[in-house]
Amino acid sequence: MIQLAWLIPILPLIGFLIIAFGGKKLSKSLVSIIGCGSVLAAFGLSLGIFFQLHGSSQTVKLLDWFHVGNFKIDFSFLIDPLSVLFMLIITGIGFLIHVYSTGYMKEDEKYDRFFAYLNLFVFFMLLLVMGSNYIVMFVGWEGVGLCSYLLIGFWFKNTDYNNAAKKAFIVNRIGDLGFLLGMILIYYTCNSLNFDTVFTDVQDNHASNEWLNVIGILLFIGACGKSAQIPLYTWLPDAMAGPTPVSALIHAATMVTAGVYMIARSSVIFIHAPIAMETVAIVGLATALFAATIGLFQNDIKKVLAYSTVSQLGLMFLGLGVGAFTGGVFHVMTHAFFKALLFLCAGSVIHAMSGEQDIRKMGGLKKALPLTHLTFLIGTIAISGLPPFSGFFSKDEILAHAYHHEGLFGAGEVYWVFGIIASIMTAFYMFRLYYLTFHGSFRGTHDQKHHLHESPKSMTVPLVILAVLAAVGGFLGIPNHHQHMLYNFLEPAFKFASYAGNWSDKGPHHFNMEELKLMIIAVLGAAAAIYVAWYVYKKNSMVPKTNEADVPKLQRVVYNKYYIDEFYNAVIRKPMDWLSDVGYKFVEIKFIDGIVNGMGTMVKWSGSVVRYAQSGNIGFYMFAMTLAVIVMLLFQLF
Amino acid sequence: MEITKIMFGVLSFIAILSAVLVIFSKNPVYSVLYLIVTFFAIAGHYILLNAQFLAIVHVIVYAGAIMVLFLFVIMMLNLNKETETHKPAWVQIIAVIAGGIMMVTLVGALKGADTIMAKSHDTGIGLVRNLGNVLFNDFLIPFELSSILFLAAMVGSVMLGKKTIH
Amino acid sequence: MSAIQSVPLNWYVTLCAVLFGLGVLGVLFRRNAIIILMCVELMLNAVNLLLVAFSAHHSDPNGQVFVFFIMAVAAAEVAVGLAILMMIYRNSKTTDIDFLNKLKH
Amino acid sequence: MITASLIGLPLVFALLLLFTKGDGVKRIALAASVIEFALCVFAYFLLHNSQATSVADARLAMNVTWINSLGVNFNVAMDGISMVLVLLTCFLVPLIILSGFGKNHENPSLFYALIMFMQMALIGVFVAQDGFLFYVFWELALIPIYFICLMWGGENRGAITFKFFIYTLGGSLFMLAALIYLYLHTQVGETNLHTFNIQALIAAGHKMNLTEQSLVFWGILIAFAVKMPIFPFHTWQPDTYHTAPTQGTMMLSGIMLKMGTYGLLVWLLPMTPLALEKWGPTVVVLSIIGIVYASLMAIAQKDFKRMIAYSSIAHVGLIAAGIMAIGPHQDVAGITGSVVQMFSHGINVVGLFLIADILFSRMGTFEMAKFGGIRNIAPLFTSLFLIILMGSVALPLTNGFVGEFLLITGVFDYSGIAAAFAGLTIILGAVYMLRGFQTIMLGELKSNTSSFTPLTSSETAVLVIISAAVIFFGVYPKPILDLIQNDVQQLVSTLKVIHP
Amino acid sequence: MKVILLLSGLGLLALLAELFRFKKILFPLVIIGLLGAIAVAASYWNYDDGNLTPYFNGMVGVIKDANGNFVSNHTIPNASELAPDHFFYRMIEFGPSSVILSIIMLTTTLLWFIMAKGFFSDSNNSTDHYAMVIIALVGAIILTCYTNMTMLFLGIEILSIPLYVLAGSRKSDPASNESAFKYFLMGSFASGFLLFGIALIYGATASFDLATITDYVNNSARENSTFLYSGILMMLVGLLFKIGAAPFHFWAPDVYDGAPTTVTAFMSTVVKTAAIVAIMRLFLSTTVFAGVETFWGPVLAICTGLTFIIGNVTAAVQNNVKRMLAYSSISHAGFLLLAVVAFNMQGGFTAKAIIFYTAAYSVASITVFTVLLNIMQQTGSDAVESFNGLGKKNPLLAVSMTIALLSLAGIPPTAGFFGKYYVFNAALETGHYWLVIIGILASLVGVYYYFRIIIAMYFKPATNEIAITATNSHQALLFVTAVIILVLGLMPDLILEIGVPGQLPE
Repeated sequence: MIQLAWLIPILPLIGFLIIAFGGKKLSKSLVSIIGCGSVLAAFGLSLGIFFQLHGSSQTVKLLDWFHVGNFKIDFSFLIDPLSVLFMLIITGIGFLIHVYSTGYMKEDEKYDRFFAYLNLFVFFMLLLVMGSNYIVMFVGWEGVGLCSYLLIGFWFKNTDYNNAAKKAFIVNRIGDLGFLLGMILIYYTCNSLNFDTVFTDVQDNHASNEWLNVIGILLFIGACGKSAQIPLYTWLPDAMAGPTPVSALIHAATMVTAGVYMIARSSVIFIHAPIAMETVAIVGLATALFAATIGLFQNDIKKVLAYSTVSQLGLMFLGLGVGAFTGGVFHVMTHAFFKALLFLCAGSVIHAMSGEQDIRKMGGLKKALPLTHLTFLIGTIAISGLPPFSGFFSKDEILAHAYHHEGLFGAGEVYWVFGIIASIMTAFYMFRLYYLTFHGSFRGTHDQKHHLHESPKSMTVPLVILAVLAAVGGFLGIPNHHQHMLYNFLEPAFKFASYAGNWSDKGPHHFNMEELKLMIIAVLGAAAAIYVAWYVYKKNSMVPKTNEADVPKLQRVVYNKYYIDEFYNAVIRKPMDWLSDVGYKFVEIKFIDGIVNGMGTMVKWSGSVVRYAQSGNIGFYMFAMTLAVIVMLLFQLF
Repeated sequence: MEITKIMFGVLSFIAILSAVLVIFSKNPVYSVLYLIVTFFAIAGHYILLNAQFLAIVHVIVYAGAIMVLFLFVIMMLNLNKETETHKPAWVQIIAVIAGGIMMVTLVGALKGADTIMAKSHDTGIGLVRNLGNVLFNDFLIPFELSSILFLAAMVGSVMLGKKTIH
Repeated sequence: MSAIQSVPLNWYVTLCAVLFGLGVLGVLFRRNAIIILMCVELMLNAVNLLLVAFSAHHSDPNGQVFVFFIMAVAAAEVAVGLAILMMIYRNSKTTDIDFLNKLKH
Repeated sequence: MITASLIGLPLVFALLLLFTKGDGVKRIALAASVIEFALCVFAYFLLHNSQATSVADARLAMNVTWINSLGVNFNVAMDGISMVLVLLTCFLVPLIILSGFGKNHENPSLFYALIMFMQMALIGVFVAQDGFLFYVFWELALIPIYFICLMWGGENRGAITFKFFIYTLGGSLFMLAALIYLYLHTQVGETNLHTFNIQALIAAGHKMNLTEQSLVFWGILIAFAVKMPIFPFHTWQPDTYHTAPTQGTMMLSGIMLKMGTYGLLVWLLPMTPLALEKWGPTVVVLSIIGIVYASLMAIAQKDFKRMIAYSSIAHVGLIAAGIMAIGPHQDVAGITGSVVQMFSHGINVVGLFLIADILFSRMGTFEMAKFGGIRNIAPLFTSLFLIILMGSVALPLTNGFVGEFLLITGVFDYSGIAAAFAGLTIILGAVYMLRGFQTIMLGELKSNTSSFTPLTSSETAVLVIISAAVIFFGVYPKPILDLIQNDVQQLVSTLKVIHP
Repeated sequence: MKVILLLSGLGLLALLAELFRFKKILFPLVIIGLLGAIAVAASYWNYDDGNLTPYFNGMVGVIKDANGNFVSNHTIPNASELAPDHFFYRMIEFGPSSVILSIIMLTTTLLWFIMAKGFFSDSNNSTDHYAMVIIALVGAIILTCYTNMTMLFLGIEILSIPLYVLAGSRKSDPASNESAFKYFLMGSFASGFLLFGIALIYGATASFDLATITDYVNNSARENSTFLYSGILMMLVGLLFKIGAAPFHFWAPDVYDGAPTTVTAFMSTVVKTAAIVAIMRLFLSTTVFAGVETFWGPVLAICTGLTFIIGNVTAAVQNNVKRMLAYSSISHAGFLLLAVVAFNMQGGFTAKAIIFYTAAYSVASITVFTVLLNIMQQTGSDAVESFNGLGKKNPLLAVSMTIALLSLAGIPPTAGFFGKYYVFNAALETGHYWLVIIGILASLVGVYYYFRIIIAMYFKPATNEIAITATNSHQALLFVTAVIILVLGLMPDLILEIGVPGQLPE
């Protein structure tokens, strides 16, 4: 079974090829069957492998790719617990979202395209997590970027969407460059890019190599791009331009967690790179806080979710940065459940609202969309970190480790405090979203009200499944050695990382009174936040103002995302455009080309001067000859 | 002071003076005449140098033929003092300066030869017999070829000189 | 008794250089093509004298023979030159070199 | 023998075409180039076998005296590196000819004869083992393209092609001087005679002192630098690419540019070790400045064809940097990457220029702002465009990735900072390419684009073949890598490390 | 000598044609005569061991001895030892370079006659013109083989005097008059310098014989260097004038411009070749003044550089093709001089360079002038614009013109490329890097103005409706010259291997 692992990415690829080449000739139902079927088959295979794996780690080779010097890069797959976990998430949630899409995209004329892209995405995402070397990982890494580009700009007639797509691709590329350089540095350090070789080599020979920090930071730059961390996070909120299933699959559940996967995969390198680790933690924490504050005042249902995604991703990186690799991965999983769920619910809402995304125009949808409401509520609770829903467990694990963290600055408690603040804010804005959307009175137009309807089965069934997962998924990681199934499962993948000092993988934290206190504080905080949200938005039925001028100044700043986009525009994009424009007009045309043309002009100019010596006067000619003779004679004299 | 040196001095003085007058005479006819004087002075030098035959040929060819030709053309074109144009003064000054420098540099360049004196001298080389011997033996080919030159010059001047009949 | 044994060669060389220089000066100084031509003849005569002086100095008849050739060529040149002048005079009624400047630049 | 006939065949065809009249010219030209390609593939397999068995195949080499008095031989042979470029040439020429099927050139027999003639010269450059022969082919390649640009080019072609001609000729004259200089330092046995054989030239170069080597180095470099072009010798290029007829531009950018990179690799790199050590860093720096600079220039362009031209400068800058930057590991990555990228860039850039041509033939302009929304009516075109574009921005699984990755790896070995700047190409490349793609293809259909006629079958065929090649060599670059492996290894082992 | 006699006879024959009224068949007679002269010149070659070797070995040879000093390997033969027919009292010697260069000049003249057929038939002095050209050719041949200053002087004058006449042969045309006059006046002025130089050298060496002078230069030049050095400089002035090198080039553009186009063609081919040969026999490699190269080398180098710059830079701004060609001929003189400057004791490339360059340049010039002649006759203008659209009007003319211009510009695979190649080769061999760089830049400028015509022919639309036609003989001529250019460009050994065995010409 494991030897068939190569089929897992190939299946969606085949699905993609069939749909892409079949194009319009295939009927929508056939497209759905192929699209969903190939992913389902992949999920089935992954599941089969999951049961056969028993903690082992195997490499499956598909084909030789390139061998150059010390590079021995094959298309081969590393099947170990970590990759299998991600494969399950990708194919599982991927399948659900495919199914959901059959309903959501039903009316779209480019239905086939959509499924082709989705399948292609699944293929690349699987490559990313299955690759047995950095290059294959990078292939997937860039490939998902491409799919993200295609899907964000799926409705290509809209220029804003296209801009968002382009921005996503380019910002990702910035990160990719970091990743690429990191990879190359790994190559020159270890003479290989195969995970096995690299990790063994790092463990055995480079444990105290300073360069590992550089590698770590470069890789993390890559992760920042893909996983939307400060300073490269700005693309993710814009990416919500894509169809909602895309947001759910790519920009919540899978692609954006690739950075987490990459760092978890490279845990061996990171545990020997304290500076890199600390950077990861700090950046993660900062992102978590920062994005959470922005989320507080957003009015677009998808934007709120997007910022919450950024914030949750930050939390994951905090976990990784303090050595809680399992915790980070755990949160990836639970986050995949509840965030996919939330997005799909949002999609259902938008669907019902005929495309409306502004929560100020919603309200009271509880009645019209009961199932959606229920599942959304589950997801909201899960993300807010209330026990026993899944988010609580994973978040708790991360925060607990952060609390105990003894980093370069020895300030684990501070991390914890900020982490708690972030999750409290999360709870607040999620419930704000919930109340504004589903409670109160309907604020939309008549037409919208008339059309309000619960989504079809193809959309609600995935919601229910995800809701169940979001509710119970946390029990995989009950904080105790023996019950922490996830830890036990993943342990082989982090085995190198477990043996090395301060920065090693922390495993599950032990459940004791101190931890309990922390938990209680967290839960209480979340509950308080929820209460405030209830009080403001449910009890007082407050609705955010539509007129921006009425909003307090500070809030306006936050609402406008601290003007970071504008800041980037002013600091990077505008200067770059200016530079290229001025460079073209002045340096290129005037200066460089000017010199080149100037040479020609100079020749002509001197020609037009010299030709006047040819005066036509024979007396002058002979005079010139005489002068020349004189000069020659003088030359002889001296 | 030996007589030859005095002769040399006198002849040189005449040659140079008349050469200067050739240049600075306003009337072309005078120039021709002064040039003839120069030629005679040079012929005197030839005699001093024991090149008697050459001196005679020189007088015949230059004074007798070439200068007559010049004179003939000047007369025919009726060139005289009135028709003669002159360069602007500044050009003339520059010409004098350039010519002067030319002269000075030439003299300067050649002054290194003063220590050389003839070791022995064969006074007979300038005799017709000797010259004829050399001319018709060693220089036979150039001699013959100069006929081609003359032919060309002749044909050429006739061709250019005659009026075109339309 | 020849002058070459009492007069230093250098004197002759200097004399010839002066004459040659005067010829050049004349060429530069005058506008009348005929006079210029005459000055060229002056230059050639300076050369002739130099050759004869060297010939005497070296006791070598070749130099004198060479003078014959120079004379021959000079005569031929003058003939052609005067023919050209006549032709020009016929067309433009001038022997002034400063008017012959239509071909330039 | 085979190599010589690879050179001779296009010449024969060119003459044949010259005397052909009528509409069949295109077809004959296509058939001819396909025959040439078949021969080339045959040669490829011969070389493959000989590499596998390590027995040199005599059929691939030919060495006869040409100019005895100068020690010039008609010495041609193929190793892996030249095979790659010959393959590229023979692969692209049929496509270039096919891409012009929709067009009616004035005097087509001359046009295609010149293309075939140019192919002859280009192959000659890639297989010459004799310095003089190399130079002659080098110049020969210039003449047909000059006339192609002059006679079939766009506006202001007189002045622009002229500048191109003078500029490149100027560069190559310096190369000639340098080659002669090397030649004069060669020795045949114990005699006074000299030879232009490449090995002898290399040996002569190694014997020189630093000053002499520097002279030779710069002399040769300037020719290549202009041809490629390397910053700041590039200003002829955008204009020329822009004004040349698109098939000419394809020849220029797809193949002719590779003359420079090939020369840099095979002729300059091993020639002057001391000078390389001293001046190599300068060249690397120039190349890298060129990458960033040209990318910025590309961003500033409003004109699609000009934008591609600048992008080409950027890509070539990376190739040049990869060739020159021999880092402490003496890794083969950089040089392997350069060869792969020469191949890939050739394919991609031809595709891009064809796209530009397709756009121009429909709309009569290259200005991007005039387009928009073409994806609405030409989905296939869009997909093919996107694939080629992705190849150009070096997305993994396209041919561009393998080359650029290896190149950046190579440069990294030399200097991490340099690699970081070189790597900016993948970001900036995405910026201008996506910008262009979006402006032209995406958005709402405009009134003037609504009449965009679908691709003709020949255009589709070329684009599909190019797209297929883009993906094939991205997924499976092994044929090329295997081909050059030994040669690159051998080349690198003779080189000295340079330090920034 | 036989060649000279034959040509002299031919010249006389031409003059007699007027008297005996066989003008009609004069053209074929002249052609036959030239072919005969070529055959006679070629007969001076002797087969030896299957290789062509010269009938005479090198006239004077100078080699470097072990200490690097120049020594003569030549013992002056007694007059009695020499068959008079061979050395002609040591006045001329028909050595290998003489043979090859006279063949080049004879062939060029042959081609020129075909080109200039119309020039003769238009004129009522046609026999005179024939005679003048042939006599000038006699002078040129003399310059290839002189071994005595007398012959040099006579050769130059025999070459020049008919040319003065020919330049003025369009008697009623003021431009032609002016051209003849300028040429004549400056020519005789320059002759004065040349003669002064010869006299000074005679003063130093007591001889006009080149072998003796060589001996003196190599063995006792230090004793009385003043006369020698001044003499060399003065001779250089006279010779540089003849070849049209800066700063003695002023006559060239005006004379070339004013003279009838056919005469210009003759001047820029045969006369230029003759002038460089004259220089070469004195200054090149192992000949007369080689021993004091350190003295005149820099002077000549500076003149060469100036020639490059002035010739090209001025040519670049000309709009009249004829005048442009005049300036370009100055620049070609620069290349020829560069070969002389790149003087080399091993004799490697210099002579080869000059021989090949002159051949290539002559053939290309004939082509260019033929086309120009047709254009001028039919459009009445020699402006670059009158070439507009020639590519469409008359492809044969355009193509052969293009090939010739490419050759003049020195682009492979044309003969001109090899010419330049050899020159650069020679110059680099002796380390004249700066001159090479100037030469390269000069070639680039050269490309600029040559390509202006190409651009005009192919790119510019025709400005007038005048159809350009060419006679059959011109078409044949153009075809032949184009083929020669290409063949020499592909197989330069045709001249270099077969023509000149071993080391040249020494």
